[in-house]
Amino acid sequence: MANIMNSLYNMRLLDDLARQETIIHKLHPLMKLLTTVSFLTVVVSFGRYEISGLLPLFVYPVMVFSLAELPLKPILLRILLVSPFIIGIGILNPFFDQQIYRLGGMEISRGWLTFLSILIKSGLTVTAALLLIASTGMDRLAGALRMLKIPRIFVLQLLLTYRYISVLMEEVARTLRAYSLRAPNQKGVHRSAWGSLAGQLILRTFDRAQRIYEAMCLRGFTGEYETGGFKEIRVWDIAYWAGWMLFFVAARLYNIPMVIGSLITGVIR
Amino acid sequence: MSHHKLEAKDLHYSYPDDHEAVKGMSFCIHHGESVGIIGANGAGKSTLLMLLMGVLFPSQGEVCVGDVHVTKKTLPMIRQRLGMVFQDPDDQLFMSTVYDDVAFGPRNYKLDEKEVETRVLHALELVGILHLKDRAPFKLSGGEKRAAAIASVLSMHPDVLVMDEPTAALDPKSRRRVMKLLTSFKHTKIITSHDLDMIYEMCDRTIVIKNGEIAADGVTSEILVNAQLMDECGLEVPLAMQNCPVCGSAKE
Amino acid sequence: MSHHKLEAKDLHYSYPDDHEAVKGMSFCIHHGESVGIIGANGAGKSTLLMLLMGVLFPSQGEVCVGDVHVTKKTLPMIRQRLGMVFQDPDDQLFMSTVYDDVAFGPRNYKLDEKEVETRVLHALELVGILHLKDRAPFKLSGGEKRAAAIASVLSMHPDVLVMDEPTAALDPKSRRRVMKLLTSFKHTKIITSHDLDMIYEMCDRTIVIKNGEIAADGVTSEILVNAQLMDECGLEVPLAMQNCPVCGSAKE
Amino acid sequence: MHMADALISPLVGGTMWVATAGVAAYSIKKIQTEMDEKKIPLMGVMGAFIFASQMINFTIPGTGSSGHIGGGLILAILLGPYAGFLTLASVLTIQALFFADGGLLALGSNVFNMGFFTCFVAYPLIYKVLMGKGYSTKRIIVVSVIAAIIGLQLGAFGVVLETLFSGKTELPFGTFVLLMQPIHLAIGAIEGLVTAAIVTYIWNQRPEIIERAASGEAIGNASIKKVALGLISVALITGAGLSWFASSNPDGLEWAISKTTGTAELESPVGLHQKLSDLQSKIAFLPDYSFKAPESEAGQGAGEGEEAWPAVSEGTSTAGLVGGGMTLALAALVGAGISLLKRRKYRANS
Ligand SMILES: Nc1ncnc2c1ncn2[C@@H]1O[C@H](COP(=O)(O)OP(=O)(O)OP(=O)(O)O)[C@@H](O)[C@H]1O
Ligand SMILES: Nc1ncnc2c1ncn2[C@@H]1O[C@H](COP(=O)(O)OP(=O)(O)OP(=O)(O)O)[C@@H](O)[C@H]1O
Ligand SMILES: [Mg+2]
Ligand SMILES: [Mg+2]
Repeated sequence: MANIMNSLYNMRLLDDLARQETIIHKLHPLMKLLTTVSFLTVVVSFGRYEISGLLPLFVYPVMVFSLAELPLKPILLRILLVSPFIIGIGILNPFFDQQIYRLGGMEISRGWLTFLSILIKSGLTVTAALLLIASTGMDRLAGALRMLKIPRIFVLQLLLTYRYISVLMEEVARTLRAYSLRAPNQKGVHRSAWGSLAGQLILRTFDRAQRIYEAMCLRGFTGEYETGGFKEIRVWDIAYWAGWMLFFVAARLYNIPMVIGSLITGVIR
Repeated sequence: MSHHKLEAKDLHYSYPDDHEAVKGMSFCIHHGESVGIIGANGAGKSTLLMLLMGVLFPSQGEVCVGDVHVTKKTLPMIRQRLGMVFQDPDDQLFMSTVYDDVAFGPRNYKLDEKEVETRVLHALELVGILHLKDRAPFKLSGGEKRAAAIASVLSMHPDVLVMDEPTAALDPKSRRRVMKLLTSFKHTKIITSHDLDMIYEMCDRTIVIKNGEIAADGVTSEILVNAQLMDECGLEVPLAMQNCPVCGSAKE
Repeated sequence: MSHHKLEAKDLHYSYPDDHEAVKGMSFCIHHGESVGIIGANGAGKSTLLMLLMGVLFPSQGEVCVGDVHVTKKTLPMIRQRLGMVFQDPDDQLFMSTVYDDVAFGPRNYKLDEKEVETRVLHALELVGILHLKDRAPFKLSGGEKRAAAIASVLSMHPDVLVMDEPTAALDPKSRRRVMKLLTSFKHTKIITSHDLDMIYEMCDRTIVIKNGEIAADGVTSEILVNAQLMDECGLEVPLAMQNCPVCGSAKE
Repeated sequence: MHMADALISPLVGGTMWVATAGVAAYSIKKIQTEMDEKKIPLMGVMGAFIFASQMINFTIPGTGSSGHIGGGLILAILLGPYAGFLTLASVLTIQALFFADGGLLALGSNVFNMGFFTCFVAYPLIYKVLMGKGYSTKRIIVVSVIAAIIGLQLGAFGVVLETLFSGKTELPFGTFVLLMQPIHLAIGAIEGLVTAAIVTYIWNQRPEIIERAASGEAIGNASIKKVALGLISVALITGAGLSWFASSNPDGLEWAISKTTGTAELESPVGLHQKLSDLQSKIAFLPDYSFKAPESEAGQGAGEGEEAWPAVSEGTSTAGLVGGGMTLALAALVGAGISLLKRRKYRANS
């Protein structure tokens, strides 16, 4: 129950953040989408032992965070809650690869390094996705998808799903609340009530879908989802994307921390 | 303006499970009338509204708007003239912001974006929620949601406004606001409600429905005080007329 | 029977998005009282009920039932004593037949099936829907659904009955039936509603809430006629007391 | 069983994106020709339902734990496979965006694992075939459980293959399979039971819903079967071949992958470093810095397909540590600087 309401707050929070008007928010959604995808691709293209090469990429989320004036805490919390799957899989690495590697005087097994590498990558990729939605919002993102020629049916359906998640989650929360009030000692839903509980929810959902469709038709819906036209792509939008592309490629090609590090250690010597 | 006339001729409707919800209703509503439709739970009010709107098609009889029969073919044209507010605003608000929701109708009629904006802002102002235009509909309170649902219909400039229980779940002040708003709407209004006091104040004419049939159709001030009729149809004389604490006129 | 006392001590509650919905409410409800909780949309009524039921936990202050604090630990015991009927009966009925739904609570307390049956039949009889016991809840009409929801709570033999807008969307007759049913319930009742006429008839005591704070708490017949207080809180004097159409006594 | 971006390589992610996009495009075409617009809000609202109902934790009989429905199978049963697949795709998209469940690059894999196998394999080939003789409570339970288990097993196997092909973990193929499949056997059984409970309820209350969905895609049935059968046999053959390979030659899987896909060139920094050091010596930027270091010390057992060590010597590793720290500090500084400037601007404005 708490789980549902928390998920709902998280969605609403990202939704609220997307309504701000900063430099990042005003960028064309398509370019932001492209930048994000490029970033993700570069991050995951690093090999599994790579750590230092990944570090410069932190500049991207940090810049977007501060330029878009997004709050750190709620988004970082999300990242910490990162899918247990990653940790579950990654944590096994130290057991399977115990070769020793010496790092600045310390000895670490390579498994830990790969685990660390996975963690950094997951931090970067998760942040990038959250930043995209928190600075763009679902509607504008859907507009970008339409520009990419994603079929209308899919986009329309995506938007409706998104919108009705809030409504249905609240309904589910209320039903579970009623359930727990009459079954105070249970943790989940007992199997004798599985079918009827979920089944009634579905049937109500079906009827609701019908009414929504009717409401749409009553307001002249003929299958084309009008969102009031797309924004033009400005030179600045392209420059934003191109700039980051340059940086990502550079970070991929050169191990920047190594360059800086040997510069410094070299100077000291 | 006879083309705004709305006529039901011997309507019948059965749901797919053979439940006959509407059993032969006939009436004619002229332009500018405000008509209240009342009846017990399950009497067939919502079903009737859906037949009028062409959401459902009658199994017998027909609905005419002006001189046009409502059929699948004439539907798009007719719907531009009729606006319907559903009982549950959650069924009606499906865009991410109130603005987009209110703009949905006008945009579907391919108006240019300038005209859309004018209409949207005007409609929002009418219902007094201009300040909510960038909010997400699902975060609004019940009353605000209903106001938004009404605005989304007003922005289409309908000739006929059809509303299913517009004041349910509103607090008394918001109820008054909606009533004022409806009074200021000068075209035809068709309103169903269990709030008989509202019907009494707002509608000149009332149609009483009982088990899918019309039990009475006439001047509101005569019908709603007819205690026997009300009782037979699962209703009551409006609260404002019961048991006055000042003059102590007897209940019923 | 002091153990049926329900006490709220300086309750505060903020939703996770930092919206403070309840700001320091204190009151004590004794056994057998019937209390109406009224206020504008968004005043914090439903939030307060949820705090009382232990669905939410206050960020400051505490709720005591009898002499027991409501905490996660004492919750199962306390919930056996409190019964809550939700605003939307759809949210409350989740079994395949009305009988199973009403039996759900007692069965969870591991009563033997004989005792369960006695309780269920009695509860159904109380609300007058014994004949519906084998129907599927989702096929009932709105009023029948609400009656079933009330029966599902009555069968748990609560000492305190908490109801969120029990009469919304009911037709006038069904509303009367629910009111009669509630009047016959002799234990503590806590009812929120926008139907001030019902509160006026059913509750001896009324708590008025405004923006998360208690604006007034006292005898119903004094509070509800206080036109200025009602107006300040987004409410109105009950309809039955406004502007009598028979004697024409002036409004307010 | 959401795949995460961090565990996937661009090549695997991209391939799965293409596969998913293909299936989606096919489904959209089917929907457009076969059904009315009325299904769009139904799909949207059902997607929302699946999303919301995943918050309902069902207690698992006999254990203290709980699980929730995955949704692919139930969507296929209620909406038909095409609409079901698209609906699940949008649910997963929203989860990826708002909850970082899975990720954008892994989205293709996730939709494929959870949607394709349930909607286009388990539903038409198992559920519909076994259900052919008509519905009864018992049959619904048995068939749903079988279909859910098979759908989930295939999906889990997909996860295993995609993860291994991506080469981000050290898990040997056999261990991974042993880890994933049995867990998903249990999860599949639960999903099947919950699905059965829901379908039975709907079948009793509103049989026309299920009939409508089932009759809706009768036309496309034969072609789905062919496509799905083809895909399954290809998957099985590759799977069998690869697992044989894996058991006979532990390092061979990676070798096989890099061989077949040519990722070695792309993935391995060796080639890159080579080119870079050439480039670097040309522009004489930091001549002291040795990109070649790894190669000379790569003798520590770094085999054919494995990536070489970017920094192994004491000197370079120290440089890496220092440089890494510096980079992070720099990034933080940039962020703090921008925030500071912004705040000052606000103060100036107000
Ligand atoms: N989808 C449906 N399938 C079968 N029967 C239905 C359906 N919808 C409504 N009915 C039945 O048709 C009758 C009329 O329903 P309708 O919704 O028109 O009532 P109403 O007058 O609007 O009631 P309320 O005041 O509760 O809104 C009822 O008996 C109801 O049970
Ligand atoms: N889940 C929530 N998250 C954030 N704020 C909420 C939530 N639920 C309610 N609120 C806010 O808390 C306040 C009190 O809400 P509550 O539901 O208690 O009002 P109410 O008095 O029951 O109103 P109504 O008469 O409309 O039922 C409102 O301002 C509302 O916007
Ligand atoms: Mg109705
Ligand atoms: Mg409330």
